[in-house]
Amino acid sequence: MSAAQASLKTYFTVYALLIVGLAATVAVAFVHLGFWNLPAALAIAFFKATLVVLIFMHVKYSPRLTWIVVSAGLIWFAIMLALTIADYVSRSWIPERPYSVQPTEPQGLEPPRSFQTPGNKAAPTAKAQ
Amino acid sequence: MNTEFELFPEAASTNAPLVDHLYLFMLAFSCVMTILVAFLVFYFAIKYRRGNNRVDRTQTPPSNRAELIWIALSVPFLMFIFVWGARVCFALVRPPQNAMPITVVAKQWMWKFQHPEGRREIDTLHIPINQPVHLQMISQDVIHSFFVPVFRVKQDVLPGRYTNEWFQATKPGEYRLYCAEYCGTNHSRMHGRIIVQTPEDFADWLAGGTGSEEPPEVAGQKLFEQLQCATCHRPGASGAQQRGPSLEGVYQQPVALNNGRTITADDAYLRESILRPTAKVVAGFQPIMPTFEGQVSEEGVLNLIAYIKSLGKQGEPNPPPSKGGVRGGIPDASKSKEPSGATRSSQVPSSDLSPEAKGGTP
Amino acid sequence: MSATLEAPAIPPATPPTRLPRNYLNAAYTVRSWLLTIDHKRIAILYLLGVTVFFCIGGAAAVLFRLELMTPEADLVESETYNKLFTLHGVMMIFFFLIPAIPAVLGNFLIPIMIGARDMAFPRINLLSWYLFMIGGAFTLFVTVAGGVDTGWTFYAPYSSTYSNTYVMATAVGIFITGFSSILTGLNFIVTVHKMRAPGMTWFRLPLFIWSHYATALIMILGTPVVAMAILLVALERGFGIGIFDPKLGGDPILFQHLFWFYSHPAVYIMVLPAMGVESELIAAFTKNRIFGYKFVAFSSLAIAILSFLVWGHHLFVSGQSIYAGMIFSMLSMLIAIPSAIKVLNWTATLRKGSITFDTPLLYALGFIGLFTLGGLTGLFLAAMGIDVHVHDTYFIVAHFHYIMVGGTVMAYLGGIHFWWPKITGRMYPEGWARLSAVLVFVGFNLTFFPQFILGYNGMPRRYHVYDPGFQVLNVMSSAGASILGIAYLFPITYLIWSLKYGPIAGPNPWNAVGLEWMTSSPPPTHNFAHTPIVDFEAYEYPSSSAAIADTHGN
Amino acid sequence: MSTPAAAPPLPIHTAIDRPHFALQFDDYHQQYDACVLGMWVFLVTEVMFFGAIFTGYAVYRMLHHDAFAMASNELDITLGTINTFVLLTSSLTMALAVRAGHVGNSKRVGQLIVLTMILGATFLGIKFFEYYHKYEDHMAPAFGLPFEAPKAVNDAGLAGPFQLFLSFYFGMTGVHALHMIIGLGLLSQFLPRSSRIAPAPGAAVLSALNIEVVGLYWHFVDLVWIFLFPMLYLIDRSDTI
Repeated sequence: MSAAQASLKTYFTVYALLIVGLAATVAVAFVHLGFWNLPAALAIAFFKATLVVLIFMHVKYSPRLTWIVVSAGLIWFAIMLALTIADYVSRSWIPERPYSVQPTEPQGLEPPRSFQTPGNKAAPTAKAQ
Repeated sequence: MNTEFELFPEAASTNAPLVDHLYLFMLAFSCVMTILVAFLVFYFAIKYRRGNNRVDRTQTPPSNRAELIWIALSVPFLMFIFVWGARVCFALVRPPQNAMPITVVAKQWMWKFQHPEGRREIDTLHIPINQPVHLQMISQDVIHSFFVPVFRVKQDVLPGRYTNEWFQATKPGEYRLYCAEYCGTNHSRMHGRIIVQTPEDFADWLAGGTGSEEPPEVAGQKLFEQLQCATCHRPGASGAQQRGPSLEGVYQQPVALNNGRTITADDAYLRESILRPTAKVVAGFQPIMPTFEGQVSEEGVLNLIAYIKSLGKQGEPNPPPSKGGVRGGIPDASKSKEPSGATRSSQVPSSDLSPEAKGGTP
Repeated sequence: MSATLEAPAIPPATPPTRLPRNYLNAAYTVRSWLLTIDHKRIAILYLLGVTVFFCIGGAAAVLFRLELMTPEADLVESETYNKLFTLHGVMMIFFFLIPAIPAVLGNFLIPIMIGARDMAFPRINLLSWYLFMIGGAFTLFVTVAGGVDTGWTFYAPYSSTYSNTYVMATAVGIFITGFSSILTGLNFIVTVHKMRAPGMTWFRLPLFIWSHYATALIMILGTPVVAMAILLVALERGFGIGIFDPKLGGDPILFQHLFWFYSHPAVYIMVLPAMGVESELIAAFTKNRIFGYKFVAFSSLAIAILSFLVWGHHLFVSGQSIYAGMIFSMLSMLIAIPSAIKVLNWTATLRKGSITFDTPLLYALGFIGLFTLGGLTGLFLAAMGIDVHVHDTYFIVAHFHYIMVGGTVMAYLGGIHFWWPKITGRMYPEGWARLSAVLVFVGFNLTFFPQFILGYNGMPRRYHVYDPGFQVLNVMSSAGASILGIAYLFPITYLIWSLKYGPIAGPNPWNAVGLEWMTSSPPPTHNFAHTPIVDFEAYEYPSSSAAIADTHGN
Repeated sequence: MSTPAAAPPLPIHTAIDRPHFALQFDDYHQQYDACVLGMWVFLVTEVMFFGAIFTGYAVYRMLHHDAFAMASNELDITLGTINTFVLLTSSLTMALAVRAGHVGNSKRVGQLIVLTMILGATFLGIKFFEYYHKYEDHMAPAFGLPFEAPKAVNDAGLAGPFQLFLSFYFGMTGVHALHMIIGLGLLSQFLPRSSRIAPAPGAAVLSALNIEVVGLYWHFVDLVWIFLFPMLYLIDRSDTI
């Protein structure tokens, strides 16, 4: 129960900060930061979001349980995002040859012919028996 | 074709024993645990049944020693299984250097194979014994999955992206190939046969082909000329009028891009640069290459890539094809002129052009 | 269990002195049932719905088990076979396993067990039932109209572009039922936090409540993601907005990520409530304090949290990168520990108890054995090396049936028998019940153990036509399925029979400890005459508590 | 019943001797706490609901960065900024309405709720104007409408990912607009009714609770837009100056 009410002044200062945040995020978009455009936009959005959550939604004055619920939502979204992106990022890493698990060369039978990719013009000729 | 009842599947590839050892170890561990739990349950149930009051039921104060010991024991054991399983999976994923590349195109309810010598097959695959085989697979419609139980290998075949799989057969014979990922009405009829032969039989079979199928790089070269790719990618040309990067020996080499990143040019990059050219433009070139999406079929793209691979620098063969994956988007060479439909020569094998291209305006 | 629909399940006019004034005979009008906000009546409504859907799913299973007796396709065509296993999957998972224990036993017992008069939001509870039935109606319409053949997983390119069956209607049905699950979860969380009787601290809560609280967490955090994934497939299919379409540069594996982000925690939505019932049954019939109460309680929470980190083990061979696969494989190994602790503690609870072998305990002991087997085979699948070979084969089918049928359904039947006197005020026939318990156990093992062998031999899943070499094991499995099918009919018949002829059970027929046994059975509309003050520990059984009272220090 | 700890004092002005509360609760505080917790748990499900489509968007933005940048520049940034401004203002008026509800000044609550609804309606108006604008330019990738990406995109062969971006644009802003419409529906219960109907006993107390709960929902919808706006509209505008 949000017993303590934020004063009117706080509401209007938060509103002003939100408008400043809006102006900032639009301005930053026009500056070419290359890779850093996304983190900047996210940082401003998070700043505005924490303002709305803490003051407008009274989480600042709410019991500890509300804090846990809010952070649980954030953490679970982060889990989904992080582990999904982890797959897409690491798809192009090619695993190195595991040193110990060599395919056993079968003894007795004829060694595998060294098969070059079609790069060299000579088509791989079967060994003349 | 397994027609008779078996309790344990045949193992016919070099990787099969690795998987089987891990499986038998886990089987043994599970039997021990199940017997332990079952014995405890029956023992306590009978000993402490209500009727039996000759047994002492004084409670000992609760201590969580048992659980802590249990956790302390199970964490290292579980990590041991994880590492063993990961090592086996590494072996299953990384093809050896000298693998024979075979391209697989999966279509709703059939498998189409193409050997490096050009021989094409449907639903059956002939491979020599003791020869590592590297399959480069793509699907034309839904997700399928190339599953050969006796080789203990399985890999989904995706539309729009190459996936790789390799195995090395150790026993001649005829083995079952299944589609493991549900793909529609005849999913259960999309099976095939892997015929493992001795090198001599394989060579005879290879020679016995109708001979009309030329190797993919020759078909690729024809398609390359017919689509006038050479106007921009003129071999050996350089200087001002060079509108597209030269393709000699580009395969598996690092390529610098105009957005500052460098990437190795593998199959996925080459395929994407043919179908979506300006996704990743090479540094110093303009994104003016038109897309060939819809004009070239999957086989056509595979042949073009085979041709580009064959353009290795004189003398020094290209390194082997490696496992491609979804690239972060690299543009390729650009091309000035739109190929006009009229100049299409007729000798290109019809399967290389996608149906739309043949059937009229794409 | 499922009385005829028009007359609500109200016992006939036995002498009023026998059955006290309770929530069942408080009102008889249809309106009092269809617009009820009493959590106990909503539980009965859920019981009817869940049983109807179980029978439909079970019928589909029997049909395709008959088909699989022979390698060739001779009973049904391929399309029909694909529609049958999809119907079995969708019905059993979304309309039986997920709602069964939480919505029937959970709805009925959670307010009574914590000493509250009702759920925190009774009207939302009724809305949850209506959403469940509307979703079910959609799926029944699809079944009648022509069926859907994408499998319960709806993988992207096939479900969004290539399948020409009723995918859209099924997607809407599951989307609506998803919200029924979300609202139930929401109700449980708020009720457990805010509605406990004075003196009912968190560590005096029965373990039934702990496991349903953990299940509610998963319902809240997971279900919206599958609702969005299925909405995206519906958008792509219905309105042509290409999202998973490879031609546009979309990636079908993204659907698998979003789908399995929910669907793996969903298997813990199905099994965690069963673990809660299991703890209650073991405690009640061994008259013994649960061994390591805090460990069992916190392992429910650990399972709920860890279940969101492991979904990638469904994608080991789907083109997911091997490094992401390694992360998921390691985390999948860790999630085995809380389940192992629970099994260890249940077995340890048997020690020094005084055990009576009533039907609920037969189901409970069956649960321990089959859940152990199911859990251990899960370790096979977490190891990447083996999963490459056994993915999408009958090994996987056997694994999840051992957990779902061997675990959840056994615990559900055990729970229904254990709380039947509390729900209806009447006892079930003990003899028939024990026979059906043994039959279920035998039929189950005969059905699903051969499938482990089939799986490692390489018989793929969802195969209508298979190689002759697999026929022997398939015939064994089909034989087991027929025993299991009959064994499930026993409880439905004798429980309905007990409504009329069952002996009147007093408030505490099992003399078990717990707030639900301190009120009359069936309980009055507001559960307790006056709200109870809780001053006893979770499972303080007299025979063991005397010796322990001093050492426990309270 | 929450453990009988010292219950925080009621807001002074709304202390009515017998506050009207639902039967299953024991007192007003328990109902208040339960309803606020219930709404917060519901908002977590909404976070995961929007989170799923944000994850999809993030993955595709990583895979097709250039195409998404080109497509994002097709969106009208001025209308987007005005829309964000409108929504932030509606968030302020909603917060003031909740505060007025607690103070018990129901006339002021009615005015502020009307203001919030007007701002919400303006937001939807601007949004549908943007949709219509896209429909006119043949850039609405739905219902089989004719879809032609601009010449530069087509030449570059990026028409696929371009359409993918617009699919996400319509998908995400469409679901957000739907939540706005539901929000407007919830707000309509606080519109000042004609004075003839006497308010039920304790109605003022209950309406304070309802406003708080609807306020939480409205602020959440605003939160989603705070993230949606930069993600969709402002990918990389540096080359358009």
